[in-house]
Amino acid sequence: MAVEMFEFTATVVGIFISFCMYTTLYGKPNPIRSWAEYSYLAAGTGVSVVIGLWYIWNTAIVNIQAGDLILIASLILGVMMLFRVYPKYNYVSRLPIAFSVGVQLALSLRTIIFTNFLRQINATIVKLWTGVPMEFLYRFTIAVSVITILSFFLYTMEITGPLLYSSKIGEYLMYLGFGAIFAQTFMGRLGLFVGYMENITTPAWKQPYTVVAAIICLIAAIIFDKTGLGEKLSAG
Amino acid sequence: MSAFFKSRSTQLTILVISFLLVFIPYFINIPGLDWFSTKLMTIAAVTNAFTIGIAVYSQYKRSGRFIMERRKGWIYHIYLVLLMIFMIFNGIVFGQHTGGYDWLLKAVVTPLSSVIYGILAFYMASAGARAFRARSPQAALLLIAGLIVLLYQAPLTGSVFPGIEPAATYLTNTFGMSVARMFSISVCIGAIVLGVRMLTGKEVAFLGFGEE
Amino acid sequence: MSEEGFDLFKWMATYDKRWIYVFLFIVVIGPLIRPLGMPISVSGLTKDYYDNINSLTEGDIVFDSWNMEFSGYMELKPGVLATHKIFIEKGVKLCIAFGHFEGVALPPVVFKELKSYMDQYDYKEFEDYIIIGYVIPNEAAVAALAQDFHGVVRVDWKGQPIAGTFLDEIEDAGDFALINDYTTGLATTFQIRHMVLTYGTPMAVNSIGVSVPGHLANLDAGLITSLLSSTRGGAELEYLIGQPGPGLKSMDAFTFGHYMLIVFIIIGNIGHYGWSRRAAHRDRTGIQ
Amino acid sequence: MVEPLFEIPGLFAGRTVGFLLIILIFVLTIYYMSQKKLQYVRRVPALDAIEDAVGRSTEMGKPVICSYGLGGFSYWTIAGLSILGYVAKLCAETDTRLIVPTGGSHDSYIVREAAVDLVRNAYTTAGKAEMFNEEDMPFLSGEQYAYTPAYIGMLVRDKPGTTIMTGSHWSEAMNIAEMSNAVGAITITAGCYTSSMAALACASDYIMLGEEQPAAGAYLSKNPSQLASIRVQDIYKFIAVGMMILGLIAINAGSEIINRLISS
Repeated sequence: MAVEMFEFTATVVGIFISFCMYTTLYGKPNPIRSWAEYSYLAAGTGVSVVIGLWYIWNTAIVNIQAGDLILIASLILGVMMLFRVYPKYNYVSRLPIAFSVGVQLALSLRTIIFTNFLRQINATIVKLWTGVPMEFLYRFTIAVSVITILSFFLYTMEITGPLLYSSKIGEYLMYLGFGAIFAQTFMGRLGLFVGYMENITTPAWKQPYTVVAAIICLIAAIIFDKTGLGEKLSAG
Repeated sequence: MSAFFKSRSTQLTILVISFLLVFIPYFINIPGLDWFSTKLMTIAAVTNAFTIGIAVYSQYKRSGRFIMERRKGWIYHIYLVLLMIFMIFNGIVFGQHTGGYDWLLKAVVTPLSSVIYGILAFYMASAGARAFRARSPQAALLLIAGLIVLLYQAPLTGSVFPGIEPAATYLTNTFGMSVARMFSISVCIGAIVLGVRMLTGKEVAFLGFGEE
Repeated sequence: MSEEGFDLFKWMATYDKRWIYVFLFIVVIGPLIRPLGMPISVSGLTKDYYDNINSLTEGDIVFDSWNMEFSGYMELKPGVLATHKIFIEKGVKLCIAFGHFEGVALPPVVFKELKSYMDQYDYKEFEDYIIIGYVIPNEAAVAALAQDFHGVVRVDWKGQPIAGTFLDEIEDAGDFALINDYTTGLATTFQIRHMVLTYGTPMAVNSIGVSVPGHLANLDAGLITSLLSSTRGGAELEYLIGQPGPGLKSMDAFTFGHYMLIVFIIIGNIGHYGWSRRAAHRDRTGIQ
Repeated sequence: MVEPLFEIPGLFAGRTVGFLLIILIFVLTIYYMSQKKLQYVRRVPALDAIEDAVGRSTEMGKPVICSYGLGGFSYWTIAGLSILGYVAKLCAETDTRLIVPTGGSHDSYIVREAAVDLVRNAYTTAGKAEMFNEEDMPFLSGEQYAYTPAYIGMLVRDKPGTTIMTGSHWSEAMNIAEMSNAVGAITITAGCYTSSMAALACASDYIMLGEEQPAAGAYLSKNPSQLASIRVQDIYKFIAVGMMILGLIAINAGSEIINRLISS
């Protein structure tokens, strides 16, 4: 029963606090929204600290205990990093930052040229005619689009002559692409919203709580707005 | 000693050496260096994880200022600091899979994480409704492509009018994909050039480097 | 034009945007409470993903990366559950890692949904799947893990040593049969760079809608082997494996949400041409 | 993958061309940075849009809000800061109030210091140092979704005539752009990833697409390393287009030479 109570209270509070947050859509400040926002900020930061410590423990301490002594350096550098918050000695943090930036830069530079440049070019260079008209249409369109869109993004020269035509075509094709991408982005955001609504309406016992929470929060948002209390009591 | 830490050339040297130690073994086979560079990566990963401490401290400091100066909403900052301390204390002392920490994770963090991003669906909808207008040739193309793909994405349309799938797939897999590919190519070069600028000491001022 | 007609156009151009919000709530919650069970079609992309996952055999070890916050899970849930059902049924072994700290909240939620399925196939923690926790917070961590798995990970998310389990077979990222990624875009790029590019391990991605265009380019470039897009893809996968779940249930809401936007776009265009364009005060600045 | 075209002993097979291309970027960047003569970058239309919008705010007597993104030090942030410097100059010259929300991520407070200096300099250069008010550059929060509502709160309270969002704005960009539009401000944004560009192209009055922003930043700052960056990017776009065209011709004529070269 204790476990059920735990689940039940967490679920109901979760539903209520969600609709407190949804009152953002009303467009006016109110205290229940501020409460939700600060709760998230506090609890979210709390979780990230605990998990961050967990990561440091398991990746550094556990491995050091197992004999990987070189990792002691990570703890020393990490502690040096913390000096950043202390203005008088914040220069101490510059060494770990330099080290960490150097490593991350190397990791990104050594691979990005393959994944983002060479592989993308290679994938564009394909036999256009494979005997399937639809395939031809796809491959031809991709080749034309990539080349013309790239020519739209040239900045160190005046766009004249054939480049002008190419960049103009590129711009139009890009907007066709944007239309498709906008739709996909909308699908993603809608999927998230629908998924969450599915989560708070399944199983069926959650439905009354969801509907009641929605109504209470909407009424609260209207009251806070009309009475002017929202502006006064919210976090600003 | 402090002069050593403060010296710009020390910082740049460390930046360049750590870069080379990880960059070179990927291209040139030097026995032993690969092992060492893997260790450097783990060290860098752990070092980075400490930045969370900086984040918490800045949050705490900011809230402290609100509370001390009694700025608007200061009471929320007291709540924030107390809840944050409670959460961290519980998570460390009683573990992550039980008690108040677990409850707050389920009741506050997970639902609000969904709501915050889910709200974007509403803004996307209102932006679409407001701005999908055929005001110029470009906007007209955006509108046409957007409508076709939106129609296809509604699952019912695809099953009632199978003809819409090839049209929508064509738009996403050719034009949409090309935009992504172009972007990928240009961002990649931008990132590498930025790397060069950092390694040659042109941009490091942003990292708080330099003599004092 | 009549006086009433003029007013209607004006309303179409200037109505309070919050009506869109109200309608979106209604068209989404309504069908979830009373599902209609409308038909859907299955895209080629999802069929490829299904074939990709289905080609695994018993005992294959998959790096199952949950690169999502809880919000991402809400969008990807149908795909996550359906894909894991295939894994469980096939007896594939999973090494589960999180790419976001909120990931720690996910296993109890996911495995609760899969419980009956796991009992049916006798699928157990430590024998069949191991959760190694939040081990990929940044690019350096991904690269180190890819090169020297046991040098980075020695314990699971509850602190139990992983030595002596099926993970003994893993030395580097090349030993995984597949990387299966559910992503909101966190460590995925890093995994592509350091696991796929460097070790040639195939990678299937279950992506949120926002990142789909980028992943289509990666799919075409052969950097990932298959792609399942958003909730819609998950629902299609549920349909393919014959196990209706949250995805198919939410497809009615999905359909109505899209139609609603289309209706509002049409209303907006009529309003624009019927009223705003003639008033044209907004466009006078010369800025689009 | 196809058979590599060539191998260089000592270098890993399949990574040679990538390695050489990176080295070439190093060489070109250093070369262009060290040139006395500034590289030419064309003026992008975004700058006219910014000028018009700031001008309109001045006429209406409304403030301008200009943010430079919430990332730490990045490709986009540097460009965003250059544009912020320009907007500050325009505002200082026309006595328009400029509000700059700062913060948004754990790294953002480092950038903030640079931004404050930049805006202060712009006011000093225009001879209006007394007009600079650091209170108008508040640090909103170190967290993205605490920054966002605070930004929105600002839009609602201060009712700007223009909102300019540069640098790297992520998913919060839509919230801000929509709200900015709701308060009647001209909204100028910069997209720094594909789906954000598409969404912002709808939500804003003017959008700087992808690299238009760094190009604008380089044009305004006349900073040799930013200009060199745009130059090298253009050269590599030519290389990419050249490889694609040659490759397409070759492969359709039956030769995989370019694919083999890329795979070397």
